[in-house]
Amino acid sequence: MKLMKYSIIKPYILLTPALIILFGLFLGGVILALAQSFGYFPLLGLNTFTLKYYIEIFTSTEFLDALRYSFYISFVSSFLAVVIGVFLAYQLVRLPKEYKLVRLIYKLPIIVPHIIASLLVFLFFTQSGLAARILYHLGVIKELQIFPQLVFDRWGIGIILVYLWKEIPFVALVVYTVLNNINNSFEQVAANLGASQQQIFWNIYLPLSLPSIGSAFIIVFAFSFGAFEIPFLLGSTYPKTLPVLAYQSYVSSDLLQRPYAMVIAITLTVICLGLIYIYKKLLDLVLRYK
Amino acid sequence: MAEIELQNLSKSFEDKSVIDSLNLTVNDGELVALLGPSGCGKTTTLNIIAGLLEADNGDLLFDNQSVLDMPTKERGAVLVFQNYLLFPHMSVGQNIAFGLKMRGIDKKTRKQRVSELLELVGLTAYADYSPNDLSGGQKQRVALARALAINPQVLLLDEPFSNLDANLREDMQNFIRNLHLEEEMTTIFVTHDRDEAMLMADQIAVMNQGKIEQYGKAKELYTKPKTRFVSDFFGKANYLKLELEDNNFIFNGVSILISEKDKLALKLRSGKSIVAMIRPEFIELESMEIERNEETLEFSGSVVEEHFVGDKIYYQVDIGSEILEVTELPQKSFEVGEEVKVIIALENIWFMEGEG
Amino acid sequence: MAEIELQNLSKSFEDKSVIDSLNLTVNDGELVALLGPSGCGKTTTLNIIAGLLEADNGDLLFDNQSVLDMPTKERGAVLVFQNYLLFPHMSVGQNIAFGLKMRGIDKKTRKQRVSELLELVGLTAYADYSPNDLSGGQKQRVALARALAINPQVLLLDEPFSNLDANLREDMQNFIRNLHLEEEMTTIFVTHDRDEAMLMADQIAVMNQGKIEQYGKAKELYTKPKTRFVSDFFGKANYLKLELEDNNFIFNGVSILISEKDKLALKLRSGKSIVAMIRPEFIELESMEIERNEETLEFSGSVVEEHFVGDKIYYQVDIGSEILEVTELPQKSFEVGEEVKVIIALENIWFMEGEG
Amino acid sequence: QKQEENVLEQEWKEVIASAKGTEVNFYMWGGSRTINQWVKGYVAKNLKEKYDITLNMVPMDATDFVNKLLGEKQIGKKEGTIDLLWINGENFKTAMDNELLFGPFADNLPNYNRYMNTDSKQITTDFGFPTKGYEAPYSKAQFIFIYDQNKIEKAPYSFEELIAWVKSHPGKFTYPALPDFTGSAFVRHVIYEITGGYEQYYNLEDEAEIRKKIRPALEFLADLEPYLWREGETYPSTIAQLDNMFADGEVLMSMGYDPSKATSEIVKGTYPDSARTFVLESGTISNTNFLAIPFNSPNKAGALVVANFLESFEAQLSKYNPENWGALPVFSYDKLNDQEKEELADLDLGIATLSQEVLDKHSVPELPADLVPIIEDEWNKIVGK
Amino acid sequence: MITTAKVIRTTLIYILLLSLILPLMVLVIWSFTNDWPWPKLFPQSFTLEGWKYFINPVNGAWDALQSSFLIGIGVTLLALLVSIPAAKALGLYDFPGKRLINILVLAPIIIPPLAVTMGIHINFMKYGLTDNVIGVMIVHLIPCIPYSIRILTNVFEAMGDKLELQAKVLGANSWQTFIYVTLPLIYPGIFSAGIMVFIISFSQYLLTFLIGGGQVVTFPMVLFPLVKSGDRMLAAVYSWVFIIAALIFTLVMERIFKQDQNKNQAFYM
Ligand SMILES: Nc1ncnc2c1ncn2[C@@H]1O[C@H](COP(=O)(O)OP(=O)(O)OP(=O)(O)O)[C@@H](O)[C@H]1O
Ligand SMILES: Nc1ncnc2c1ncn2[C@@H]1O[C@H](COP(=O)(O)OP(=O)(O)OP(=O)(O)O)[C@@H](O)[C@H]1O
Ligand SMILES: NCCCCNCCCN
Ligand SMILES: [Mg+2]
Ligand SMILES: [Mg+2]
Repeated sequence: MKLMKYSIIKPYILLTPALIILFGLFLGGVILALAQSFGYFPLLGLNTFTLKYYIEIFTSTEFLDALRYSFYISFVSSFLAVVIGVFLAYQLVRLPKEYKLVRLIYKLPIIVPHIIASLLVFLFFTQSGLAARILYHLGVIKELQIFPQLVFDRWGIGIILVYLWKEIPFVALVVYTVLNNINNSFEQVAANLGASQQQIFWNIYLPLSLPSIGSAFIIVFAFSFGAFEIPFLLGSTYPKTLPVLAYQSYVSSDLLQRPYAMVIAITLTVICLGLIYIYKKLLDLVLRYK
Repeated sequence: MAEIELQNLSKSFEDKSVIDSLNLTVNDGELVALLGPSGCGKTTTLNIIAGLLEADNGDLLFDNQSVLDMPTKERGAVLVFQNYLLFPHMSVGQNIAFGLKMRGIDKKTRKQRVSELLELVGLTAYADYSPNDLSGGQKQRVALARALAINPQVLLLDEPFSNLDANLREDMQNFIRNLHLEEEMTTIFVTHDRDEAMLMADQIAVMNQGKIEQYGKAKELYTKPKTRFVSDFFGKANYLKLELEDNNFIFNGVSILISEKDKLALKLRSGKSIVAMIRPEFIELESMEIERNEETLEFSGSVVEEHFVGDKIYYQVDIGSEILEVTELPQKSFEVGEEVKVIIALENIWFMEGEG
Repeated sequence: MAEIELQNLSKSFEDKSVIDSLNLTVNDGELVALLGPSGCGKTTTLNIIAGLLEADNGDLLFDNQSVLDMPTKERGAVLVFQNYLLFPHMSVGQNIAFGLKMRGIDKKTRKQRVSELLELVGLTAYADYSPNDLSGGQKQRVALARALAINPQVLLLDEPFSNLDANLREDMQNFIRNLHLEEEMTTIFVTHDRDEAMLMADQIAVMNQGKIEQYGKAKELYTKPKTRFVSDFFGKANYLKLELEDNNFIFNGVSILISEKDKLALKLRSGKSIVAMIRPEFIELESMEIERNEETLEFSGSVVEEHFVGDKIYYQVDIGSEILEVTELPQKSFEVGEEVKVIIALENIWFMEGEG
Repeated sequence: QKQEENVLEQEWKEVIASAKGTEVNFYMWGGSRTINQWVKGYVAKNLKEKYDITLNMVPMDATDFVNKLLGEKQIGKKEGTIDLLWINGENFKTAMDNELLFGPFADNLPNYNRYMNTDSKQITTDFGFPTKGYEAPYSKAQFIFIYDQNKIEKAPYSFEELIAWVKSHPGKFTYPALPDFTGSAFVRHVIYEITGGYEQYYNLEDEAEIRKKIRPALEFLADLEPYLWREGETYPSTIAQLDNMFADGEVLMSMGYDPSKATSEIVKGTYPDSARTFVLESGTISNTNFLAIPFNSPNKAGALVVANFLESFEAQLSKYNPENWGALPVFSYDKLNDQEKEELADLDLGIATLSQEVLDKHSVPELPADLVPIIEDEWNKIVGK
Repeated sequence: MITTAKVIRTTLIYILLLSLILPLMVLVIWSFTNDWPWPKLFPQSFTLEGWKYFINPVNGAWDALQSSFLIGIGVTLLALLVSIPAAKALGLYDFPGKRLINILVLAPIIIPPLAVTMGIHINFMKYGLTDNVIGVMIVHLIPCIPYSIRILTNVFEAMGDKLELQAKVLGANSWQTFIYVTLPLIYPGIFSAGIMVFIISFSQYLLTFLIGGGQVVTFPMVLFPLVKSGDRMLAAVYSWVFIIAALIFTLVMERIFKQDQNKNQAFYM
């Protein structure tokens, strides 16, 4: 009997240290941010719950523009990263076995931090960057000002490029593992049943790797949606991304700005959670038979 | 349907020869088993026929036409893989319709064909199930239906029953036999189970180390194996080493007259050592008192071991020079230690060359 | 060694009853098979005996002592899992020594015991191999040696042969039988293969849905099954529905005299319906002209199907009211359509209650 | 804690004594390799040798450390981690408003009294806000224009001359797009010139009025676009790009907030040797930056000693050296003794750097810092479209 | 037919790979020059100044690298300590609430650490966890733990509980089972998870910045301002040191951890 009791609580005992950290730090952080966003911040002498901050933030154009801008950047970069990453992964799967180095090299950007990635984009894509120089020497452009503004620009191209450089290998890695497992067996079945290469890709590889592609998209999207460093380093003055906006409210010399930062943080959180929910729903829909 | 001919096919992986100048002709409409131990190259052969692997050498003919340069989708040879490989992201119905869809068949036709096939394999109610919710046997049947959907000229089955448990296996074996009787497409299936091969196939190709060792009907392979390998593969046997003396074999003091025909067939020469192969169930045991009067070899022996295994009993009988394996039906029951008469009909002795 | 007694053991997972007041006594030194279909609770039972699972109810005695509160490592019952489960990060020798090491046995003793065991299982040369480099049968033997190393009182084997191919399986079966003959430790092994159970075990416990349906020797279970389930599980059978009239059963116009003893045992009453079970191989076929003079039932029939499967032939014989399954050794060969005499020895008929 | 409160009452010798063997955390902007190296090298070495103080430079932007202090103040953290700050402008104002600073301490520094003109607004106010002794001056910066004397014989001197030059050399002038720091400063100059000086912007609270007031200047810039590089369709996004274009001869003028910039760029090899500096007759914007001590500095004595050292003639001169940093010193020339004057005269500022005398004469103060974002916003609307 | 498709594919892959790798090459060049004016394709002159600056102990780059390693290794050990039991629970057992905990474990991957950290920052300050290494290591756990738990959970799932049961049956107690069986078997997983956690911790800027309060100077803390101010040469030097340090760590770990066991594919997720 004693043994049995232990076996029931055993998993919980094993989980305790992790749960302490997850509850204490992570959930604690989220809850505190939530409380502060509603104006409950005893340390600042704010003790009443109010929707004031939400109302103010949600009606400010700066916030709405930032929301749109963040969405735009994350969506475009994640979408492109996933499309190109899946392409890369698919091609890598089909690459003959001997290309070991290629399979190693493409992963390099994964261990390079985003800060360095933004330096790379800076070196390459400013108007006097290497890309412009190469075009100049190719005679494509005659003056440096003709080179389009790709960094610190309103379209967030520099930011998107950083995310692409970082996330394409990430997506490729995740998808490669999955594709590699699908490899051969299902492909052979399909080919044998009369499917062409293209049909195999669209009917077999893509749907089978869709869950991992989807989760890679979510991870990449959420990461770029919530990341501060890159838009801070390469972004335009206006609009800003949500995390930059949140950060600036947070480090504002007026502590009473913090609830605003928290409202933005909570908005980020809720959107990311909503995304998972939509993803799960879509997955259920697409993969009824999984 | 089609006749299939493998001519001197060879295939190596890296430097390892896996198929070695293999020759085999499968007649139109036949149900053939490719039987052999693990790793002998059965799957490889099937893959080459299906067009999923390229042979290094030799030729592959369908109805006397080489198909080596024909891509898999045009050969009309559909392979059903050992582990079903149903597409997990499609329903049963979608799986079956896959090949048709790839051929651009319109939806209505597809639907109709799918329901025909579902009926054929007895899974009408399962069209919208996920493959994951099916039992092993049901999966197997879906895989079959998927292959059949595109009316293959040749059906290739890679160990179609090895993942099924005993009852299911019997069902599926019957199913495929009946299907073959109805549709009569050329069918090759791979197995390493001799009973299965014998139960199902019109002809059996026994494969060993990349070659066909013997090709023939079950009974022939069982009773008249050309090599020790085939003999062993088809079950227990007693191998008696004989000495040829003129027209007689001498064994255990008894001399056996050999016909001129056998002598010629075996290219027998005096003094050469020959092995007589006798299957245990071709040996009869009788209580000492029973009289027999057929053309037989007879020894007396004593039972040294007895094993009841339901529908038969395995005995080991000491006849002095040898211990013979004998299988009897359970009606005939002897006890360990009992003295018995061992009777071997001459017609049941098979002579092979080689060491005993 | 030990006698094992399971008393009214029950076990549920969530609300699903898996073992249901199970009773079983295994005598000291016996080799017992636990035989049953997939999911009937065999592994669960073994796990309870080994102490890896706790029973919900009932008692478990080793030599008349309850061991319910004894942790696994003290019970002296070692379980060999179905798929060997060799530790992949240890050499063969280290695997075998594992249990000894855990008990703090010194290195020298361990070494010595390991080499004894390696010799026992015929793997002396393999002490330093990685388990990954062994064949299935070798792995199986290492797993056994590892279990034997700690001199278990009770050896529990969960489907020890199901992963092996035919030849290996036979070797291992022999190996375990011989081992048991030598060491005589109480051994329970799980299988869903009736042939294996019959071949190996002293006693067989047939399990169905969490209960022991019948416990006895192979022959008894085969010839005298208590339930239809057991009968079916042990192979094909013909079930003839009989009517009792006074002291006679009427079947197919023939009336069969029944002994008083049978009548009592079956609690027969007039008008009650009874099933006669006859195994196919207990039916003899003879060419019409042959005369028989034993105490037999005799019908005439005609062969409707014939299947040669090597060491036997399956026939289906139409006797008018029924089609009987008959197995004959291959010496006796009949053709489809041939008229035959069907002979059933009365002693080979087993009466069961129930519907035909 | 008690002893720390007393540090302002202590004799300087005692301060030095209690600072001996301690560690001082100096929080400062860390984006410049030269500055970092000067602090971590020259300053740290001297402090160690002279006072046995270990200087620990912590790179952090002013807004961040002010925010950190705010948090610490809020939760009542009596002992923080920062001993000395490099600060000015709005951040200083915030710090004062929230009582984040320790002081007044400037008067306690021997070098402050020894070398500074303690009456000068440049020393006693910070972006128009009185320092009240809570800040000790550290450095000065001043806006300058850069031209190539091989291509422009005579640099413009008045704003009008500059505009005339721009108009007569279409496509050869531009400035970095806002919010670039230097571009933004350039626009403020135009605002001073067009709208009539800076004084009017002090004490101006109403945002709408500010926007109205600066509008003519922005319209002026919009009208200037046809004469700018690429006709004002686009602007270089950073000063670095403008520098590149200047180096390449694409444009003929650049600008900077560091008076010795031209010299150091020549030294680095990016600018041609003929690059020179000029300022406008009506003055260019300069500001002073300061050192301050947080309320919860755990080592106030050490902070005082470090601040004092940084204000020493020796440190200021080293800092003034373009090879080390090139930042303008904060001492008053009049307070130097002869030997010091000589050393100052011996310092080679480089051919492309204006003398401090000239710079001082042409210096105008910054606007209150909170106007900067408004200007950027208006510029984006009117000029940058 | 096959060849053209192949050529196109190979070309595309190489273009893609080139665009992933070329920037890193250019970074090498930039670390040796400051003199590379438009529109030159190659620098006009090279200098070791950046590397000298980096090596000069006064500039604290070594110290920063050291504390990055210290913190990275500390976080890795902490994360593994916490993740191994948790992953075992999630990988081997079924229990009420498992789904919920699974979601909770993964949530920090999706929910921006920025949001979380802003929420707890002031409480950290209150409990003395800011401005020191301990606090920074703890806060690094937030983005790290989901990865290590995830990777190890996969490993435990793949391993199953059978081998542990086998050890029990053979008479091992819980502790012996863990040391002799579990630990050696999850070795490759520990390696993958360890690398992952280390790299994440090693790359952290904002969390270190907020919680470390400038007192905890890790490598990214030094690197970030350089990138921000556009000091290309020095930023390039530091970037390379960073990348090489991360690579060396990975390789060293690989040496230590990977015996002849075959590779674990559960990298990442
Ligand atoms: N792609 C491959 N690369 C290298 N060797 C291979 C490959 N495919 C098969 N082999 C080798 O070729 C031999 C024959 O393989 P094949 O799969 O045809 O055997 P099989 O007869 O189907 O065996 P089984 O009954 O075990 O399925 C084996 O030794 C196998 O290891
Ligand atoms: N841990 C468990 N939780 C829930 N159900 C279980 C668990 N273990 C076993 N079962 C269920 O109990 C039943 C009996 O399982 P058990 O493993 O004992 O069967 P078995 O007779 O060994 O079958 P097989 O021959 O397939 O191994 C099965 O239906 C199984 O699904
Ligand atoms: N980069 C996409 C999000 C995944 C984060 N993983 C950590 C990256 C370590 N470089
Ligand atoms: Mg095969
Ligand atoms: Mg089981």
